[in-house]
Amino acid sequence: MNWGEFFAMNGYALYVWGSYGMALLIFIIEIILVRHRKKLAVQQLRLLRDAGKEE
Amino acid sequence: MLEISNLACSRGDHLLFSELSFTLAAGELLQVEGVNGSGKTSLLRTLCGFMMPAAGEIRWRNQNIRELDEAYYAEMIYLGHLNAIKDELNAVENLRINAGLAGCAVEEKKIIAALRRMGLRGRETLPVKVLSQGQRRRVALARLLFSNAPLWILDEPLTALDVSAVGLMQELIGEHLAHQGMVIYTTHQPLEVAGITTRRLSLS
Amino acid sequence: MNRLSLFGLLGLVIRRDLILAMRRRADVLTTLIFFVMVVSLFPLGVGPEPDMLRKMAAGVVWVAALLASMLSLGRMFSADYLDGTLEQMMLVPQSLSMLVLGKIVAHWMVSGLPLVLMAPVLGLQFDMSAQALWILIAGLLLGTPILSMVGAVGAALTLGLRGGGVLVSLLVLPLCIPVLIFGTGAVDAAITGMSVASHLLLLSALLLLALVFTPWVTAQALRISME
Amino acid sequence: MAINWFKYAAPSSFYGLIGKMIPWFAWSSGILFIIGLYIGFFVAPTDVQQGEAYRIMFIHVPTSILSMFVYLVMAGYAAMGLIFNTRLSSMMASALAPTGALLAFLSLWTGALWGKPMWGAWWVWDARLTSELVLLFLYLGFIALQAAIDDPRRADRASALLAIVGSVNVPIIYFSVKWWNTLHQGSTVKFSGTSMHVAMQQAMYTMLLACWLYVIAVSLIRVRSIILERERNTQWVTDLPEVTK
Repeated sequence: MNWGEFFAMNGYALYVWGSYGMALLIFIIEIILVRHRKKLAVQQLRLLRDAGKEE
Repeated sequence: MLEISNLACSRGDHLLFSELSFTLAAGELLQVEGVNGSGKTSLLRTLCGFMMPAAGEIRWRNQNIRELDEAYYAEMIYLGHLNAIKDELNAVENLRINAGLAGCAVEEKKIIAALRRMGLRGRETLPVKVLSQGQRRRVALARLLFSNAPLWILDEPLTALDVSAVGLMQELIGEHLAHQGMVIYTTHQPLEVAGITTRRLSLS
Repeated sequence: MNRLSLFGLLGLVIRRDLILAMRRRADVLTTLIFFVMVVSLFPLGVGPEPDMLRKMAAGVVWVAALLASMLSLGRMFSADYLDGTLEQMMLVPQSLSMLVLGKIVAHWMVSGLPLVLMAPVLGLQFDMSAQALWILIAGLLLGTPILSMVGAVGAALTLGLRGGGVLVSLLVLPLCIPVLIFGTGAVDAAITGMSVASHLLLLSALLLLALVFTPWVTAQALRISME
Repeated sequence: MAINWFKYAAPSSFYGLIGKMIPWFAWSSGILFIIGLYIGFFVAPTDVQQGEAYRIMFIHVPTSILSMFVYLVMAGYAAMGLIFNTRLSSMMASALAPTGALLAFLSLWTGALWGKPMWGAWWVWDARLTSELVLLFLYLGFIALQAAIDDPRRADRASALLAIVGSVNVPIIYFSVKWWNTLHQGSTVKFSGTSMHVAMQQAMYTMLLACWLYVIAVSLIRVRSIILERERNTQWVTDLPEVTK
């Protein structure tokens, strides 16, 4: 089997790769977002702790 | 009798007060004190069952008010910051509806007598819209006159009232206590009832 | 003093809300005018061919009724919330669910019933047949109370929130889809000569279901929102 | 039984426990995705009727199934939080909502891309597609209501009530849409009724499992952030190693 043929998906490339591409994109964006949110939460906690120390 | 044990209250994730315990027996007057934001209104709202306590319980006649629910509401009357009167209605209509919601039908004669006692003679059938702030408060307070609930919970009852109305309130509270009623209230103005020692509860 | 019965409470609340609505007649009229306008705009958008208009009449009237009822939902609890009456309502010694039912009934009489009464006139604009008109009215009579009931849940949940008006539509409109489907389905069935009964029976079943559950759910939602 | 299950219901112990579990879910999900895609693209044969386009199924079906399943789980957690007043279950519900909405969106997107070559249109008012759209609206309503309420406790309780009302409505909506659809279209385009090839089934179930594990991993990471945000005034949060270092 050759790769060009594989990616062409027998003429359905747009539909098949459009589906999987969007799924991949959404999964990656979601992973980045949840990790970013976690980082922000920890950062805010550190800020609160540092503000508490100076009091 | 109202019993509060180990009550804690929070607003958002901020703890207002905790470990609060007191009892209120028939014929007693309790004033809740505290600086702004110390949770006076929240305490009263918790006593009304609007807010769930973060801990502890409130008992009325030895039963938790959560279980009593509607039976408890029949025995208490609450007056909040807001007057709960409708601008579009006149004083008589307002009071008739308020009494109806509190569970009893009251004759028109009694309502008019109550309004007159509150110093609103001649304004019984004016739309509330045209009354002043103090007069509206008087309409709201008139509800106390024909309620037969033993427990009064009053949040800042004296706001916008003039000297004569404050005197009238003291008289009303005195009568209520003499009939084995109980009153719990918050205020920023002094409120003295002849022959009764006011108990004080301060939230800090 | 005599204690009020449950139905006494229901009557009192309905009467109260109707009096209040009558003293603020402009609000009621605005909803009705909105409904008439939306329906009248459709022919201007899609063209005046009678065949097409006849076909889409039921759908247009129903969608407009749905939008108009969303418009009036904000009023159901917010005025009482702002002036403190709602606090007193939470303290009724009978049943909060019954009181809520009273408010729903009053809301329907003020904002749903006028739409039902107006529908025949609008149906004529779309050249509907008499039989289809009757079915449309029957469907609206059964369906608009459901809109008020489901709407009450949304209105109670969004009480006092910023942008509550738009939010309530977002929450309530998806839940109203079955009503829309059966209401318009009945008229379609009448036009194509099929049995109408099943659609109307299903609408009645939905009405019954909503009548049993939504007052209680709304009461719970109010308790959550008042905290 | 001596195991104290409630120990893990406290946010502090749950936080540590899921911290250890997340990598396992994440890695097994990744591996299963690779296996599933391999079977789906290299082992499973070309479909006789649909050609290569049917391979969209391996992502479309898992996201569709999970979007509905996640809604039910979310409503279940929310109801638990409402009834038993357990903070953690409400946090789980709000952690699942965004993932559920994204799954519903993916299901619609892949459905449209599958529909175009098969039905000749990006969108048809098919009962399943329409219900999926309504489901997306329900998710968005849940998220919007939660975002509009500032007090987290009220937000939890209000959105829980909405989720319960929504989940009661989902079957009613589904059947009404289905009924409406059969009335209006007479005969809908249906997928070939032939039984699926074994490899196709294997690919689909592997992808379903992979997506499921992905959902668990992502929502657990999200619930950890939510715990930190909500419990920021407690001592155990301030003592966490990632905060103190």
